[in-house]
Amino acid sequence: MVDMSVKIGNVIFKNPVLTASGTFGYGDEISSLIDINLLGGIVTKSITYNPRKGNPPPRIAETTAGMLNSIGLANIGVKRFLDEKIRLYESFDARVIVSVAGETIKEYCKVVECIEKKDNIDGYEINISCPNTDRGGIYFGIDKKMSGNLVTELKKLTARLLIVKLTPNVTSISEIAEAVEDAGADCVSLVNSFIGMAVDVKTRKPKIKKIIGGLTGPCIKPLALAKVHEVYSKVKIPVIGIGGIVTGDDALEFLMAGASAVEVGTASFFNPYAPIKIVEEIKSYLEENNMKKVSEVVGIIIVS
Amino acid sequence: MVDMSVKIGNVIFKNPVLTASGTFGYGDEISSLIDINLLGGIVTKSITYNPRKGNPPPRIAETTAGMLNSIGLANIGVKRFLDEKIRLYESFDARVIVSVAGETIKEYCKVVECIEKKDNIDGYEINISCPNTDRGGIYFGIDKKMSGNLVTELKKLTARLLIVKLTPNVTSISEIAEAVEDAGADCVSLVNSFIGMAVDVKTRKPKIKKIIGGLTGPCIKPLALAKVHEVYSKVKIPVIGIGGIVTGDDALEFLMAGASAVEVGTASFFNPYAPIKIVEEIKSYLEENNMKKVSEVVGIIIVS
Amino acid sequence: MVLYDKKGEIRYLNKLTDDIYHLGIKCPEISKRCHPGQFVMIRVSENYDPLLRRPFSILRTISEEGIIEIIFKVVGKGTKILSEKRRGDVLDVLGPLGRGFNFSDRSKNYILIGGGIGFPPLFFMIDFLKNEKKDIIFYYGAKRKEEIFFKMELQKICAKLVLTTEDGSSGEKGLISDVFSKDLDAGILESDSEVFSCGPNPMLKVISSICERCDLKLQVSLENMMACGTGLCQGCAVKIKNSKDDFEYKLVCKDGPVFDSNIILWEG
Amino acid sequence: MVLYDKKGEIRYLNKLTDDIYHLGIKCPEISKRCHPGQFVMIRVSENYDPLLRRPFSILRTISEEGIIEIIFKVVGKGTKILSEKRRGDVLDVLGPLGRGFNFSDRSKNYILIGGGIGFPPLFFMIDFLKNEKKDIIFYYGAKRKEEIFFKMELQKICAKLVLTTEDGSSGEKGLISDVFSKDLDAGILESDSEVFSCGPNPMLKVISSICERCDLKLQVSLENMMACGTGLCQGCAVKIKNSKDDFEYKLVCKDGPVFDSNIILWEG
Ligand SMILES: Cc1cc2nc3c(=O)[nH]c(=O)nc-3n(C[C@H](O)[C@H](O)[C@H](O)COP(=O)(O)OP(=O)(O)OC[C@H]3O[C@@H](n4cnc5c(N)ncnc54)[C@H](O)[C@@H]3O)c2cc1C
Ligand SMILES: Cc1cc2nc3c(=O)[nH]c(=O)nc-3n(C[C@H](O)[C@H](O)[C@H](O)COP(=O)(O)OP(=O)(O)OC[C@H]3O[C@@H](n4cnc5c(N)ncnc54)[C@H](O)[C@@H]3O)c2cc1C
Ligand SMILES: Cc1cc2nc3c(=O)[nH]c(=O)nc-3n(C[C@H](O)[C@H](O)[C@H](O)COP(=O)(O)O)c2cc1C
Ligand SMILES: Cc1cc2nc3c(=O)[nH]c(=O)nc-3n(C[C@H](O)[C@H](O)[C@H](O)COP(=O)(O)O)c2cc1C
Ligand code: FES
Ligand code: FES
Repeated sequence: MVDMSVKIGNVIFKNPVLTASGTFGYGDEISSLIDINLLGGIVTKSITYNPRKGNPPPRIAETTAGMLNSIGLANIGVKRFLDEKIRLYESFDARVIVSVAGETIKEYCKVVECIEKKDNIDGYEINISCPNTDRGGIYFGIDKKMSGNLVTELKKLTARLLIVKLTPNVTSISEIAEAVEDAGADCVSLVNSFIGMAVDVKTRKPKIKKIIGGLTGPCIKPLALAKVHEVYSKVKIPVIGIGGIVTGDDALEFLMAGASAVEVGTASFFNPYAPIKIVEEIKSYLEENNMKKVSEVVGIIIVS
Repeated sequence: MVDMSVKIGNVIFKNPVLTASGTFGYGDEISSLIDINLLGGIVTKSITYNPRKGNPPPRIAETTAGMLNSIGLANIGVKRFLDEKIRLYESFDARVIVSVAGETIKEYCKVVECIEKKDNIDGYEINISCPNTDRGGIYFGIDKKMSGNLVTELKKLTARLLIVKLTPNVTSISEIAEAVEDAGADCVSLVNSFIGMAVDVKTRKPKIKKIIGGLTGPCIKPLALAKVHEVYSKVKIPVIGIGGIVTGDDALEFLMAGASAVEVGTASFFNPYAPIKIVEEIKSYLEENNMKKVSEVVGIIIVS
Repeated sequence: MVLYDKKGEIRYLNKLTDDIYHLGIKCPEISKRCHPGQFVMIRVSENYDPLLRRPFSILRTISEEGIIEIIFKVVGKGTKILSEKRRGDVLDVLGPLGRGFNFSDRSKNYILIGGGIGFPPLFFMIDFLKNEKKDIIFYYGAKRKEEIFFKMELQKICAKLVLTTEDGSSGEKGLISDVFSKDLDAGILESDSEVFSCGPNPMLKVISSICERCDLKLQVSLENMMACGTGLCQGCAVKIKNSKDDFEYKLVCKDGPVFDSNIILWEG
Repeated sequence: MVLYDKKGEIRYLNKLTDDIYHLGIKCPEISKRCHPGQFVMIRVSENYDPLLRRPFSILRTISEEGIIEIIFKVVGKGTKILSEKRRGDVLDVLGPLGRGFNFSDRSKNYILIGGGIGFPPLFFMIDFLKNEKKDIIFYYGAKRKEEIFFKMELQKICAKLVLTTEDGSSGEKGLISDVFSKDLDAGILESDSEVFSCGPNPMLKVISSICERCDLKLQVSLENMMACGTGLCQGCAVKIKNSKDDFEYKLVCKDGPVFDSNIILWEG
């Protein structure tokens, strides 16, 4: 039997596969289709203090082997989240990580403070990297000092697992990773979406109402992998790999490049079974290669 | 008749389609297959002062809708370039832009000085953005001061068209664009390749010997387009759009987002006719839309 | 909501015109549970280009044989690939998705207005209601004669079938919305009718303002760009009037694709 | 060098084993101008996944009919897509590419060594030389009996055909390189022979050291990852010994794929 579990901070995930924030709703949308308890965990849609309507449509566009989105952090706000969603998680066997977003340090803190009062939550993923809001998040993610300060403040409020989600739209992602590590983050997850754009040449309009959006899906996998490898070689805390993962082999690439776990995003849109299938495929790989623990593949790429 | 010509700096290109550096050799590789004179111009492989062998194989890997390369600026050096290649260009009707690379300001200057002595060259594209050398190029491209200084020095040596090719692997590409504009660049071209990586899970080796390589091809088009649009809105000099262009519609997206011309790279590998077909397709679009000049589409996206 | 993601085998794929196809897929679980107005998301390729599934309205189900049918038009690369499939090929089919038409107000007369390739959900509706002995008036607009499908079936089931084509090759020449509007003004239509419409969004907007003017209840089926079809991505948002001066976004895939038209904030 | 990028129609696509196919494409321009050892780059999909063309050695040309043939093995997504094509489908074919075998030293005896799916260029070579009355000794190694193709033709043309299979289902059980080495040591082979070999790179490396040991001239056909096949991308570099202690890179697609093995700096 292969031991698929991974420990990140103080949380044990039964396997290294999570769903990525904003791509799996609050966890109840397709529960009739897939058994969430087969996953290591879910990361919720990013929660802000006040509800957010999100951006005007069109919000999404397909691109070659990927898609652009400009959802704009549409969410029900922390109050409704606690009232309506959190009880779902009582019956969950998978770990639940709440993604937290905000425009100011204070807003992030308020969201975390509210959620701290409730059980059934295993940790936070701090989204300092959403490219789709006019203010907020992304500005932390490109500034190492602000990112560090935010983490310092949040650490005062919670003993739960604190993951910081990084943006790839920077010259040096490992600089930001080091800053949040120094400030006490337990883990970094990467990448959030890349800034992209598409134009409909017939109408001459950008395909996304807000002109730019976040690029995700298989097209970004090589970029995400390079960032994960870079960060892995610079920080000591665990890294969660995200970006274009659809198959077990994709996930293994990230694990081999140094990720302790992975999150699956866009793949769930076109293949709802993808996250579960990835768990199975990683397991098969380990079995075929006579490995006992999934942690054995972390960072094992052979460099000569 | 549609006027397809574009003027950039002091050079008139008969149409806005060029081949991208490093993807079309020195212009003689497939001249039996396509008529180069149907193109606006070619940009040569990047030339350094001394010949460079390039990086050890494997140098390329296919990724989803793209490829990684780590050629490492393999080239014959400026001396052999002048001896062996430059006479080819005598018979060219297309414009010839020489891509110049180096590790120090001095090296870039030496290459330009050598080429200045010869005719048949219409301008330079200064490659400050190659991700595949251990030193040099890329370091200019991420530092606005060094990039500016380099351009200042080069401007002293030549009155020919001076294009600066930017890397997308930075937090703010428009900052670098503004710096080289201020230093006297006539034009910026973007993007060079994105840093990426891929792992062969069977062998556990990176698919590229040097671990990371440059990602190009259709997968990067949305990213490149966003960068072009950003730079176009910040600088006054013309912008050349590069990244994932395969069809006339792709090229039109870039023109509409603000590019005055485009360069076609990876597409030539899987479709040698792509650059010529793009010229035809742009022309058809203009005709169908009753436009007289290609410049009419530059920057016309409708933003509401 | 029960949902299935199944491998469905293509049982038939018939070319109806140059670019319109009729597809039958064996999908017993989905076939059994469809309501008119619902749709499926079909993955046309195992590769990642195109990446996303494509949404198609259900035209009809043959539940004894476990088949669902769609009609689709080739407009881009996804539908092109679909049109090149063969009998026996297997497709990933996710469904049934969305909320279909609401027939709870059975006191009303039903007027159906279909434009072009927006016709399938209405056909399903007629098929669904065929044993109800309801008088259905069907307005059917197409580009040309060849793009009017199932005319015989429609004539058999509907109390009245009004056809228009843009080129005048069948029925009246012109737009179906114009004819509908004229008929309303001429008083030919019962005023306690409920209208159901599918077609391109601009047409729906026109129908919507006609119905508003004449105080008719209208349900429309919207077609937005979709990534997931299941509410995961929040990509298919449509602006909906709120109680106050405010608005909110609803999801076409989950809260729709059928909406009461009077709550939609039409744009564009 | 003359080069063509043509739409080639599939004339036949026969399944030889579970995963090996024999493909005939109508490509008159290319068919007329091929030399053994040359290859073509085939685009298997109009979409961008997979993106790049795939290189395949020419098995044979039927120039009267303007056909080129290849044999390919399904190893990944590109070859999978190719295997699902049908008669009448059209493929982009770029060729003829590369430099093939050099037969200028006709004084020598020819020994051909083919491993697995590396066999096509050697078959072309035999076909090409069949009127020359040359005594050719053919060493042919495969996984199993079913993967030995054209045995009858080979027996007819070659002076000697030595077969090995990994599972012993035909010919000797074992690796073809071992048998070749044994035969050399036993002195069965003429010492003024020239050897030509195709197959997986590790096999070529072994053959190379055997030939070096016995002072035999060897030409090998290399298979590197390729993006363009035409010298544009510089991706297919192979390390070549230089006059001095130095080395240089040559391009498999343009300078090869056939090289004199004694100039190659074998690695890995
Ligand atoms: C709920 C719903 C039900 C539908 N039912 C049917 C149906 O029964 N029959 C049918 O033929 N079509 C139907 N459509 C439309 C169908 O999904 C699109 O035509 C298809 O996705 C286009 O895919 P493509 O890859 O061929 O085109 P693409 O290459 O993706 O795009 C080609 C063109 O079509 C436009 N387009 C793409 N997707 C959509 C979309 N979802 N809505 C509107 N325009 C789009 C693009 O903007 C572009 O201009 C439905 C759409 C929705 C949302
Ligand atoms: C000059 C030349 C001639 C060739 N002739 C033939 C031939 O006659 N018949 C035949 O069946 N094959 C031939 N090949 C190999 C063939 O090109 C590859 O098998 C094919 O490109 C794989 O494509 P794919 O998409 O199916 O595999 P992918 O999905 O791209 O890869 C699957 C696996 O195959 C490996 N692979 C991919 N490309 C190559 C390559 N170029 N060389 C070696 N391994 C590769 C990958 O590393 C991976 O492990 C030749 C290759 C070259 C360079
Ligand atoms: C529609 C959509 C919505 C997203 N919303 C969020 C979000 O609210 N918070 C967040 O941290 N990331 C969000 N993301 C980013 C994903 O979590 C993930 O980082 C990204 O999609 C890359 O992974 P992928 O390529 O597997 O999709 C969103 C992505 C998509 C496609
Ligand atoms: C194999 C390869 C080699 C390249 N070599 C160079 C180079 O020498 N100099 C340079 O400025 N850009 C080089 N590039 C980058 C291209 O010029 C271009 O910027 C990039 O490929 C993006 O365009 P594309 O997506 O159309 O390929 C190279 C790209 C590839 C794929
Ligand atoms: S399509 Fe994803 S939420 Fe509607
Ligand atoms: S494959 Fe491009 S140079 Fe050889």
